[in-house]
Amino acid sequence: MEMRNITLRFGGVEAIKDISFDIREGEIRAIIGPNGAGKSSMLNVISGFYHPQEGEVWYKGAPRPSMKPYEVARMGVGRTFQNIALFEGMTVLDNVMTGRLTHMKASLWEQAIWWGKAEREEVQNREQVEKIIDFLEIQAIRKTPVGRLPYGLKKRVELARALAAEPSLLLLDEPMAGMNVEEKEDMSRFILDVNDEFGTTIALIEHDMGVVMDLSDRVVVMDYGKKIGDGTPGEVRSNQDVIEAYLGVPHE
Amino acid sequence: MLNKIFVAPFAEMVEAPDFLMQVLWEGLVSGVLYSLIALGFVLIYRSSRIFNFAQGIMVVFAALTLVGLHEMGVPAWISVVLTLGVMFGLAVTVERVVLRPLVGQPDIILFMATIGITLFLIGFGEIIFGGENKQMITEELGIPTGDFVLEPFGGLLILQHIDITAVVVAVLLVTALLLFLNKTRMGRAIRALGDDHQAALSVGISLQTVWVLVWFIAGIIALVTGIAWGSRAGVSFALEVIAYKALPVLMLGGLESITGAIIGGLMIGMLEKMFEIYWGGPLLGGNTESWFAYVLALIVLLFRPQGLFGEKIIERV
Amino acid sequence: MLYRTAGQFKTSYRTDQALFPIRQDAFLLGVILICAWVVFPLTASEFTFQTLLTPILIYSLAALGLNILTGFAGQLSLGTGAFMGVGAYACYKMVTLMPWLNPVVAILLSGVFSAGVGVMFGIPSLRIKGFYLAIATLAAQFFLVWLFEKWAWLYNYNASGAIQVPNLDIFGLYVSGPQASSITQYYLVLTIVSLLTYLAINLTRGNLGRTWKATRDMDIAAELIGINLMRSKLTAFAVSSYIVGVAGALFVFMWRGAAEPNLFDIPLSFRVLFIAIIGGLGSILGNYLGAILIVGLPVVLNTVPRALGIEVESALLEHLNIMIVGSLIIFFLIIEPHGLNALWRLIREKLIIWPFPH
Amino acid sequence: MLDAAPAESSDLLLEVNNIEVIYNHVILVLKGVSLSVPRGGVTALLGGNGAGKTTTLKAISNLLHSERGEVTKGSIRYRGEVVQDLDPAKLVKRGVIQVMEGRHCFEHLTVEENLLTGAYTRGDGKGAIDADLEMVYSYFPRLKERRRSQAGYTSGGEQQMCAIGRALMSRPETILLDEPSMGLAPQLVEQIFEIVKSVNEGEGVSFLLAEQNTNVALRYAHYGYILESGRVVMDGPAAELRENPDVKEFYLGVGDEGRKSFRDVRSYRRRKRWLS
Amino acid sequence: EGIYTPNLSYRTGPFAATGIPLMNGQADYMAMLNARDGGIGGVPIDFDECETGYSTEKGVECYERTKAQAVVTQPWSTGITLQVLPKTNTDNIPILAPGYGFSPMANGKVFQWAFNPPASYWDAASMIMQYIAGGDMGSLSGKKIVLLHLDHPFGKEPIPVLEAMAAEYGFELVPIPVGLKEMQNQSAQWLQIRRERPDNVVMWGWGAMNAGAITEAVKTKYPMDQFIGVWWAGHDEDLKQVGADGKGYKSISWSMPQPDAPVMADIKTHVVDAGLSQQEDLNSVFYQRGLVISMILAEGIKAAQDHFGKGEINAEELRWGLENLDISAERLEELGMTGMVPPFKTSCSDHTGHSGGWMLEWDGEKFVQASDLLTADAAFIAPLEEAKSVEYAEANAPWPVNETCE
Ligand SMILES: Nc1ncnc2c1ncn2[C@@H]1O[C@H](COP(=O)(O)OP(=O)(O)OP(=O)(O)O)[C@@H](O)[C@H]1O
Ligand SMILES: Nc1ncnc2c1ncn2[C@@H]1O[C@H](COP(=O)(O)OP(=O)(O)OP(=O)(O)O)[C@@H](O)[C@H]1O
Ligand SMILES: [Mg+2]
Ligand SMILES: [Mg+2]
Repeated sequence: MEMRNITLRFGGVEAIKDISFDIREGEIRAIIGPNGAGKSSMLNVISGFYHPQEGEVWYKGAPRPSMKPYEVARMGVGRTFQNIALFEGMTVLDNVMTGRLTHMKASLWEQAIWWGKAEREEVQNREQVEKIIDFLEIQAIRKTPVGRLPYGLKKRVELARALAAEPSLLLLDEPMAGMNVEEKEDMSRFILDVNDEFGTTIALIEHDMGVVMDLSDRVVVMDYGKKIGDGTPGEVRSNQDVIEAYLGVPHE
Repeated sequence: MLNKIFVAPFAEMVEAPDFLMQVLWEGLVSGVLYSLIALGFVLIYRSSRIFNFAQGIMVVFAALTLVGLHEMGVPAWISVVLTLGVMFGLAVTVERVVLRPLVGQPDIILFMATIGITLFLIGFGEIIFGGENKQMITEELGIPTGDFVLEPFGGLLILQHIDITAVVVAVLLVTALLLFLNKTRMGRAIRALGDDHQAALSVGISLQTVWVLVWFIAGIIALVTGIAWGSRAGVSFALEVIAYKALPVLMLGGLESITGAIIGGLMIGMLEKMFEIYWGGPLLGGNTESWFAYVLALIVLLFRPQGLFGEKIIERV
Repeated sequence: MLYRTAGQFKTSYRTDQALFPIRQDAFLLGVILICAWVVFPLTASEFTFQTLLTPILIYSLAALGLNILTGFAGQLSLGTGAFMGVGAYACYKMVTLMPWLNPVVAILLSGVFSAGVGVMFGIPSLRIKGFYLAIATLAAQFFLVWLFEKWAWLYNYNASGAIQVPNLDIFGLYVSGPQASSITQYYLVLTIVSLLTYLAINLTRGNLGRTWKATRDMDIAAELIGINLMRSKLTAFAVSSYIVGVAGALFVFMWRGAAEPNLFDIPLSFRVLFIAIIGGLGSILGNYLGAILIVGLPVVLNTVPRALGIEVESALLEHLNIMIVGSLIIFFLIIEPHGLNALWRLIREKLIIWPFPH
Repeated sequence: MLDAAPAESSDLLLEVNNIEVIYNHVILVLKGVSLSVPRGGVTALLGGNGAGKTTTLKAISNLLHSERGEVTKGSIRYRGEVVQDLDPAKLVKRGVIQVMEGRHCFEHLTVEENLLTGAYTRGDGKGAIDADLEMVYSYFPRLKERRRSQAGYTSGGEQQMCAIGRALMSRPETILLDEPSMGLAPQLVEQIFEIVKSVNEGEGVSFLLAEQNTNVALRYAHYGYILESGRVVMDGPAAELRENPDVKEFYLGVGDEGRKSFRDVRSYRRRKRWLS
Repeated sequence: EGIYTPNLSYRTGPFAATGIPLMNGQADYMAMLNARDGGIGGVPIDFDECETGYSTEKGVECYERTKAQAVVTQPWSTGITLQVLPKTNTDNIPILAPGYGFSPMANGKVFQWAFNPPASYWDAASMIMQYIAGGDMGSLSGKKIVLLHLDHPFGKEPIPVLEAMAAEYGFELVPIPVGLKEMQNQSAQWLQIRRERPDNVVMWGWGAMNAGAITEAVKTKYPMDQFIGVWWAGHDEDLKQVGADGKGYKSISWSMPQPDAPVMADIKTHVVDAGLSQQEDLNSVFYQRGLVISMILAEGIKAAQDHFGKGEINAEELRWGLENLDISAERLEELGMTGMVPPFKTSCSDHTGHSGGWMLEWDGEKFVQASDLLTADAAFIAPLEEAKSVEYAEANAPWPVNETCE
């Protein structure tokens, strides 16, 4: 995945100004920057929700034509959202099952009569989903409507839904916002495991520097639409621009 | 056929400009009346995201109360004041009984509740006022009747005094409402409430006060509308269906927009009349007014999903 | 104790996904089915068939159709009445043009036409959302009713502009028209309604159902995780309108016997919407509960004073009726905005933990 | 287990006494929470996800009603007066205002209008309100830049500032702050807590803040409560809590041998000592 | 107990304004008979209302509710009539739809159970056209007649016969429909009328449509004396809206208020003074028409009682009674109702009676008689009735036809 000279405007606001960077297969790539820097917008560009006015998105070595978001998702780009976007009216299990829908092929009629293909498919996919549920340790809440879950669990369910699609590129928008250290530790472990076990490439936005520095292979730093830093965590941490714009005076 | 669609109507417009002017004027007047109902809708929608289906019946209810009180021997202007009192009572009741327990529910539930209110008011009103058609007390209220007959281009153009009055009143009402919403503390609170009632509660905006106020204003608008419509065709429960004319106006103009309600009303009023006269009647068997406004609104929405003046729907993830 | 779910373990995903995984539910369903298939028909009077049993079933089916669109896929529709009309007129044209056609086949086919029309009016839903979408369905509502009035071919150039259901038979047994008996019609309706309900349950719990619910709950997110919104919304419109169309055909052929265009106007749409909402959006069972309430209530209200020997003027009674129905709608919305179905679920949850309060 | 804070009762602004909250008639969320906020203090409410922090704050500010939740037991007093049946607006008039979790700005209003609605309950004239507006802008210069844009289009951080600014506009005595740091850049988090501190010290406003970010919260707070699944499991002065080994391990992520890297977290199941 | 004659009334809904005086008239006449004579032939009448609000659905419910005991069904709306019409064949209950319903119902051979005396809508159309023609149908040639009608089965009822007449006599017919939602705002229709410049406007209106049309006519200054309505468009209250401005408006009617008729005195003493009436204006056209409607039913019951020699007749016997109505001038005199309805007779094959009617004119305050008795052109209408009724029977085959009628 490679972003080339992306520029994105909303009316008068230039949310992203001429940014290029790449994401290598199998790495964990972090995007950081102050609030309103355009990080989420960048993810939205990658997943096809926003169409940049200028620039191109290259995917797997070729420029990606302009597509509908669902087509992008079907190409193997999964994501979670900054403000949780679960389907509130459904149970956890159903939510995660929606993640598998690109893998289900039974026709309307087959689903209506349920026998045969539809049922077989349902059971097979259920097994896949149960694996992910096990992996993320959310077995106990399988049948709970997501509307009733606390924030942290919702984030986990969102991750489960994204993983269910078996994406090759996973975009995570602030997966650990609103969590305490313990939960962040759990979440970090999941992210690392996903990366290790499935070899999934991950792009991650996060404000917790501890997490970013520890997990990511490389970091892009954005500030008001511009790229001000790119490199390994160590390089970025010592970059003066980055410190001024974002990190502030380090504590600890 | 093509001639009938593309040539003949325009030829007729040119040949009989006085008739065209009359058509436009009638459309304009109907449009103003549609707008008045739509205004009531907009106000309530803005403050609570409630799509108040009961606005139509409130018009009937207000007008019947006015006429009913007058029939009981109360002088016209005092009846107006008393009717306003009744509308205030209605606002308080609705707030207490319906809105307060339903706060925070999904839009469609509240919409359904307003249909419940509509049914209740129909039954209640018919018990009290009976189903007969009543005459609006136009003269008693000092509203001018009669007409101006003009002769532009040697033709004939009839302008009713009551229609002119309705137009003037509507303009005043809209101006007042716009000022109220945009320039006052209360107006800002109303708009805030529409966006996020939880947050509004948390900054200390009292839902009760705002809702009673808003429903009361909607009641005032209903009374004005009732007088205007009633002067044209009498007051009866059949008037309730005019709510259906206000819906497309709202959608076309944008649910939150006062300006939209006015422009939408005028557009729909004039265009539907022209369509019916020049195309619908001759070519389609007439009565196209029953759907034209909806189809027009639908077409506009296809290009602007939030209506002409509605607030842009913020879609972010 | 009666409703204890503990101890009912599932050992495979297949059994866990069975239609009624909980034993008590299956039992309850059995009782209801026996009532519907055996007890009611044996005991009901002509009046009960005509004013309660048959209409409740037909309205439930219409509400089920609407519920798929509004409750499951989240697309508000105020045009149900007109789509029922499309089904009814399509059925009428089919049986008059092809008198040899089996009436049941005709009824099931008539849904195809309303599905087509539904999809057409559903296309704007790709751009227009929420209450604004109501305009598209209202446009359908008013335009179609107007069309039923103006397009004389639809009612075979009848002088009155209304359609009259002919006497139709299956193997010599009249199933529609004045010659048909209420009980035959009831069984026919019950069969079709049961069948469509079964199919609808399967659709809503399967993959398509999840797609619809995702679209309803958050369409942007749905699209970003790979749901083709266009397909999702349009299939919802198609399936929903199909069911609604069949309900419309049943409405006229199995119950009313005749119909004027006006019958399909907005009050009918609202009625069905009431049923769906009072019953509970996004539920299947709710449609039946809602229909029982909305159809049964006025009948009961009309009968009660008479039965008690109280003389109430019929006009006053009617006014009171309207008032009571209006108040009850509000009342039910307040006690449980998510409908009777949710109320039932709450009772179930309480039963499970009974005798503990929580 | 420790009981409620040992502060003198005359100093107590807010007292929550053993409250129980049920959602939807069946879901019991708070199982007897007691806490108190002294005048002029910054009190932190800590705890993991779903512990019930938000619910506690909403119970105090009476916002539960519209979520079908209710307080079924216990009492809430503000300045000695029972407030749990008051409507939220009245509470704001008494000086308690909540900044809700997830910002909740008025999307279609401009930033400035958002701030002005904060002053809704005030009756002290336009001059005073304008002065406070300037004060808020001086705390949050970024808001001044974006004063004319619709709040719905501003970024998360800007919205958080807007929400806090809006609360300040009502000249409150107590602010209930729910997860102010969520989703904010580290620099901003510091900045917001600095503002909390200066408002607290400068204007004497008391704070009750619910936070996940224990580290920062304990640095700025005077007193802390730790909530776990609907119960207060620990409380004490912030400085003490910071030194508590359990808190260190579970909430600060600092083990015996200093801060662990997130990479090295092993997947063993830990148990909190007080739950076992 | 007594003879149960339910009325499917509509005192609510959009048509209530026209319904209420009619329902009052019907109820008061029966109350008067009960009070004065102890019913009919000594048997009290159980006159009951079942409210439909003009909705077909409610109407069918009322029909089902009442049919077990009722001797007659009085459906009132065209929609309900159409719906119950086929059912009456199997339920064997006569429908009595005086002056409304479905014009081909006149053919008693086909519609054995349906009655619409004393005149049908097609009669009305024929009488109106005769009145316009002034006796010479040839004079209609080249004229332009607008039919302003409700867009509803009721409103479309006269179209077939008017079209046939237009073809026969060479006038131009321009139907202009009024939608149910436009009843109160007919500016488009009246603009069209202004453009068409018709010689006459004929109105088939009901409920709120009438008041709407008349006010609009006044507004657009359409000459009132060229404006004629069907009998349901001749309601005093509608015209009072415009008062003197409505002077000259006409309405064909098969009934005529007679304030001084002896029956009115009986109504006053036995019903009004006894506090049993809800009616205020006893001289309104619709109220008195309601009285006549109940009289027709009462006469049918009486005929049946006399023929079968018993008091408690059943539905089937009432059918005979309604087929053998003989409302002669003498009988009207006996009833104290001279001049309230033209004399007429029904038979097995003629379920209408085709009584004819008078043109009423609004004089600014009330309706007054404006013509001698007009009668429909039976020769013109009969073939049409025959054709349409046969068509109906065919479409609804198997449809029982009464072959015993001559
Ligand atoms: N749909 C939109 N319309 C208009 N402006 C937008 C839209 N989406 C984002 N913006 C603007 O683009 C800028 C960048 O927003 P974005 O959400 O990408 O920030 P971010 O880096 O994710 O910040 P945060 O860390 O607070 O989430 C903001 O100023 C925002 O107001
Ligand atoms: N409206 C509701 N209906 C039902 N349950 C709810 C509702 N709101 C919250 N809950 C439940 O109450 C519990 C406490 O939630 P609360 O939001 O108070 O937690 P929190 O401590 O603020 O967590 P977080 O840090 O994630 O914000 C959770 O288990 C949640 O599932
Ligand atoms: Mg972001
Ligand atoms: Mg919280």
